[in-house]
Amino acid sequence: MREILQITSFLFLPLVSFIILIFWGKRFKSHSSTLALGLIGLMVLNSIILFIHTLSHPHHWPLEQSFEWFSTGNLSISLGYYVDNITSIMLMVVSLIGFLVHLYSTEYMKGDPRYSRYFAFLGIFIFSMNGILLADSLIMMYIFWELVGLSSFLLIGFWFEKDKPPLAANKAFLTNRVGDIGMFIGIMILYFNVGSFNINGIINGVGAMNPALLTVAGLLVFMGAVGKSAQFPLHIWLPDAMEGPTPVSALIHAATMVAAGVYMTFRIFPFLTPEALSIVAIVGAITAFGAAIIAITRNDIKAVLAYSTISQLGYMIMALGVGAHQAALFHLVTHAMFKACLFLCSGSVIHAMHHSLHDLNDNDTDPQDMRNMGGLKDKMPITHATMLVSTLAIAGVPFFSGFLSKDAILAGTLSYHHMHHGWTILLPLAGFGAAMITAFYMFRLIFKTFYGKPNNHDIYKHIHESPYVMSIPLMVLSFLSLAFIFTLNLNPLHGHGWFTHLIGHVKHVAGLDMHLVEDGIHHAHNLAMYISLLVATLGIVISVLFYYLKKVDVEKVSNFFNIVGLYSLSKNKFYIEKIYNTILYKPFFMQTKMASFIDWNIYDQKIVDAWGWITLKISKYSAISDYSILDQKIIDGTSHLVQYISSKLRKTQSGIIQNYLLGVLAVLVITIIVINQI
Amino acid sequence: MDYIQPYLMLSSILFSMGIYAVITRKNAVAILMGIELILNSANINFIAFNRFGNFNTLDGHVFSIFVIVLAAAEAAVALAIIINLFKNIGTVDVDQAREMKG
Amino acid sequence: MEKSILSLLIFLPVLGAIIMLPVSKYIKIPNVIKYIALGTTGLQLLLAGWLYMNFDASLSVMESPFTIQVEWIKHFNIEYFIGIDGLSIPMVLLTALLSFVCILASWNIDKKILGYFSLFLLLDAGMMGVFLSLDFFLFYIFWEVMLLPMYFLIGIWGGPQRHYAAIKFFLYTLFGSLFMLLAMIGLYYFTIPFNDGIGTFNLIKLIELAPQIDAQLWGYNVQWLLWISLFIGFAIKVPIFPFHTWLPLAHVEAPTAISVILAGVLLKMGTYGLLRISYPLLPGEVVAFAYTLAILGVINILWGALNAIAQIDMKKMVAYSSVSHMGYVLLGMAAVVSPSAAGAEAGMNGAVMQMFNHGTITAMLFLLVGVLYDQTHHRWIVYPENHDNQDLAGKLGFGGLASQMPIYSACVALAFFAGLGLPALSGFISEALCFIGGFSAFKLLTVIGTLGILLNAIYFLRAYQRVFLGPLNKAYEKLEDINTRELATVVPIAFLVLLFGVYPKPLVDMVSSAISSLISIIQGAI
Amino acid sequence: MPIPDLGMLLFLGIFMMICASAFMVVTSPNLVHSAVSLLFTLFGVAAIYIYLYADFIAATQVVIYVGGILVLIIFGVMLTNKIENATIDSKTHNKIPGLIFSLLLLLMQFYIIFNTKWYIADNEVKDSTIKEIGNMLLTKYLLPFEIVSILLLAALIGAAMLSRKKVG
Repeated sequence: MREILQITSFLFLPLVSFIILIFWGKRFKSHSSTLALGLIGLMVLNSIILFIHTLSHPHHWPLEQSFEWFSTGNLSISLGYYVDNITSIMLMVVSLIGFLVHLYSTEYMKGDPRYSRYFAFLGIFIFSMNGILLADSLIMMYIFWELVGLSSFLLIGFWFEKDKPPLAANKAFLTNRVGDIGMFIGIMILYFNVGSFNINGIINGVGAMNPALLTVAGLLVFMGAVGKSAQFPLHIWLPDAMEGPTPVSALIHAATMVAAGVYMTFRIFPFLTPEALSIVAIVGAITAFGAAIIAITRNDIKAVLAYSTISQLGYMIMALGVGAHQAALFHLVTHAMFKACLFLCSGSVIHAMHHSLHDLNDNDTDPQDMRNMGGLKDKMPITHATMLVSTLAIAGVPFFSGFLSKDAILAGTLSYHHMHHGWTILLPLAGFGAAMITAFYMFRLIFKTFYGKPNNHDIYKHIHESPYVMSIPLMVLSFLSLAFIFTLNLNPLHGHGWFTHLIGHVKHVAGLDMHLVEDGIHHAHNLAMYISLLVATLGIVISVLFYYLKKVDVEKVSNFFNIVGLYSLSKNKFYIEKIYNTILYKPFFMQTKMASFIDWNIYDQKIVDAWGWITLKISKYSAISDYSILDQKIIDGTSHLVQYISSKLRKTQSGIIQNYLLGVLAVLVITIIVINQI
Repeated sequence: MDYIQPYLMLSSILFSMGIYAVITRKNAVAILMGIELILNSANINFIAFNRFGNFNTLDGHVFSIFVIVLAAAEAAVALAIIINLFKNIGTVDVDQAREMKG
Repeated sequence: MEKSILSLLIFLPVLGAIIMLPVSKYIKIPNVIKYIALGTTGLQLLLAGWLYMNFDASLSVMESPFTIQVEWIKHFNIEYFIGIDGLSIPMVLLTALLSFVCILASWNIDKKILGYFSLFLLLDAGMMGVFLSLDFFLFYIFWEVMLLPMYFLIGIWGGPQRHYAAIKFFLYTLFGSLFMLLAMIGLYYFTIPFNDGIGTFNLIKLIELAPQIDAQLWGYNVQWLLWISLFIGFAIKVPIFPFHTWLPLAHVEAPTAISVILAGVLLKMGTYGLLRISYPLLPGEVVAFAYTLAILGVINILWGALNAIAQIDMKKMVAYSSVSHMGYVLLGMAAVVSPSAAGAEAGMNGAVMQMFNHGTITAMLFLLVGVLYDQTHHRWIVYPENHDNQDLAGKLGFGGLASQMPIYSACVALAFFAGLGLPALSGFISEALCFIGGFSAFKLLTVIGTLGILLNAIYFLRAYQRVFLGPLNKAYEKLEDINTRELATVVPIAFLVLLFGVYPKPLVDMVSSAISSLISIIQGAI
Repeated sequence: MPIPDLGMLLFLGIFMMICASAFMVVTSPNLVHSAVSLLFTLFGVAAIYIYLYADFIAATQVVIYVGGILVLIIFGVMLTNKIENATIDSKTHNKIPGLIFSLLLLLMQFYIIFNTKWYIADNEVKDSTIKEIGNMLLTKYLLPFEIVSILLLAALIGAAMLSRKKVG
């Protein structure tokens, strides 16, 4: 019971926060953040207790409990939790980042008219995110999956008075739904072949399943992750999602929600067949590399981070695809820390810019555009320092967390190539290429924002460092981006830190030999490390040359690349949105208009009403024939005839008895003649 | 004359003429004459059938007498009516006596 | 009390309507008619609640203490036979609830009040009767009884095209009734040989008799003819594509409360009829027809949704969403032939639950659209190109209302998200169950049908974004937020939507045993 | 057809006379001519009675018809026509249909007469019928006889009543 309470409190605490704030938030006013902070703080404590419990009682795991939600007899749907080491870690990460973002937001969102509602939405987000983490069945995961989509919708569209956020929110929700459909179909296929929604039940039961069908089912469930983790081709929503408040971007669209896809793929990893995994790897590779290229040419500070997030998520997915599931989860956690940090830092910068612009009464300048920044490092030392740390982490510099996890992923891709040869060379190539580009564009961001001369002196004058409420989360997160947090042995050659140890081994049930994969990864480790060091250095050096020392003219280089069309491809995000717009959205909406036209103007008005029209015509003619012919001619005709005859007959009633007599005679004669047939 | 047909022929001719008179004549007295003809034709039949029918009695003769008496009575009353009619409407033309006209 | 409660449920509104007539003449209290109507429906709701409390889902109709079976027209063996089981109780509760809510929602009717409320109560009685009748003849009578008030309610109190809409609704439905009448008479005559030479309309008895029919008519199997003609009769009411076009028009033109009743209760009568009559009586035909039914269901889902996306009138959009949502019911119902027991149960339970849940959700949607319409007198999401005022043509009808009417917008958001099947709101579970059931029987079709999940989200979210989000349209700065009365109409429904979304067990328990026996009838015919 | 003897020739003569005079009765526009023709007809019929061995009837025919009824009719003609009218004529109508139907009637009767096999009894010829008629009138037909007598009386009184001048 204590255990159930402890686990479910991960759901109830944020839910209580949501309910109280959504209904009575107005009364709390600025204290609503205090309430939310308190509840989330409790949750952080709870997660730490759970984590310590994990470390100290390794034999109690996993904690499992299932409750029947409803049952129709043969079909029973249960909700329950499944908590193992990984859940425990993820809970801690979500709670911690959630708490820090709450803290950060108290300052960042100060003065917003819907201050309490913001925290309410954060509450429901954390509630649903924890739901995904705790879910023991795919159906429960799907439920919270959708709820996460809802909270994402609410938070992206938080500033709904503006034009763009509502559109971005819709885009996010709908793009996610595309993936969700696949996930739902996948769940149904699994249920009817295995007979269970429970993830462990499925893992134990898929052995008997047709491998081809299992591949399809796995990929369909993975579609959910493609949507949620913004993988190609459903990545388009994430950059737009940056319209939401920056802390939200940090929490949802960098650290946690988008990682849910990775987490889910990790959960279903045991029953993804090798064929499915290869497709997963390809999707990840395309996303990682493509998004990195797009990130190069962004000028909006958050857009750079958004594409960087997509790219890093691609890494994680690729890692799962090549079988390096530990690396994937490891990167998920490290990425959550440093990317949250990066976003919060960018938020800090934007916040400062915003205030500065506010002081200047300037409403036109974009506070997020890096071209308006520059040289901020002196004005904002804490932000600068923390951002530098996390940038080093994402760039894969030794002694920072990113180095460890990225290295593991790259080793995975190398080993995958070793095992499969052929086209799979593209995976490590994409991985290392993306690593280099990441190092390059992240330092470009740092240099453009914090170094060099201020591009706009008016703004620069009004820039101030953010208050401590905002900078403390930055410091905490950048601290957590250091490598020794994850492994005390700073030699990356011995990659097994406590974290990897905790994740442990996964028993794969769909045909992948995990021992082989892990051995391969272990062997590829050294090579991967050297190459990644090389590419990271290369990327940083190029960046330094371009943006810090300014030895190379950026214009010339971009023109050079444009000869082969590369620059404009990057600038225009590979034209993906334009393509979607031309081949999907426009035809689709045209089609709906067509459908409506056909349904109403043609089908209903012409065909259905034609029955009415025909009936009217028929009835018109029948009315005509009825009145003019039947009534006037036949019915009235009879009476006219009778009248005519009687008018003639009347004359026989002359009163002259002799006429009557004549009649009598005539009748008599005729009768006799007729009777006797004379 | 031991055949019945000539008598019957005569009777039918008289009857038809009487009918013709009754139908066509306008004058009430002429109509009365037609009726007399009809009655006579009937009488001829009575007598003829009594003569040639299988009778040993003279019932037909007796009936003839009754008919003749009735004819007399009828003629008396009819003429009285005709005269009364003449007094009332100034004519015996039966066309003028059309109070029954519809 | 137990014996009379069902009759009370049916005839209480009639009583209310009768009382109204003298009262309106002699008692001069303002709104007295409305209070009588409210009291009547309120009492009805209480009775329905009491019924629910005392309802035992494990008992069949014949065992239930509420069932009444009295001889009515002896010569044709017609009975006054009413009863309640798991199939009808959700519909009865829904009817009682929506009637009450709709009286509240009709509070600002000011044209011919007496007529409106008395007709409304008659309609209420008709609906209750349909859901409680177990005699086909009685069923048919109530079915028709409900038609006429509806015709007047649309035709007198409706929008600008009300006459056209009312006539269309009436003729279309009457056309369907005709087929139902044929089937009813057919059932009566063709079962005579199996019932000791006596015809019967008793639906419970017919469950045993009807499958024995083995006659031919014009070269067709009689059972098949009966099924088709019943199907057409009910399909028009559902409405199943291609009989759906009366629906958008009637919904748009009807006054708010009537739209609520139309979408919330009347559409369910079609599927209820299928489940109550066609399914148990003609199980063999159900098996043969299931695939077609599933195809029609998927067409309904997709076609309704595609049309809804294109709509620029909010009410029309909601109307088409009803077409789409009823498609889920059909898909779930078709799943009864599923080879998997769990699949069949999922489908059928999903269908019945979707009937209830769609009733509540769509009622909420129409009520909320009505609230906005009351204030602004238009419902355009985007003004049409041929709008009277050419300055407005093609522009957004509203925009940014969320900042002006926060509570209202939140209610609409709840309704919209319930409509698009968000988990934790009731629509999700029933839709998911329908799909799960459908998938167990018709794989490819259901996969196509799941596109509906996306399409439904598209139109609801697009509409929400266009109407409520974005910068506030200056023309609507004076709008007032939803008032207490309007809120009182929405909140109970919202509560149910949320309750059954989070905790669907009461609803499932209520219906599942009746569904199980129905499934076993159909499965027996495979 | 037997060889015509004298009686037969006479019969034919009477037959022709009756037909001709009767034709005059029904067609003559002058009422007086009609009345006179009627006289010949009635006489002819009386002669026919003789042929049928009905002496008493023949006598009665002459007495009552010729003596009584015909005189009455001539009185009627005289009384109902203004003396100053030069011609006492009688108009006719329905001449053609009357003629057609009368002829049809005649033909029909002839048809019946010639298509019927008549039974001819060989009755004994009585010397005088008067005695027997008298017996029958006062025995077998006593009641009809009395009724006819009363009828005749009533007719006489009625005729007198009708034709008298109205008082007041």
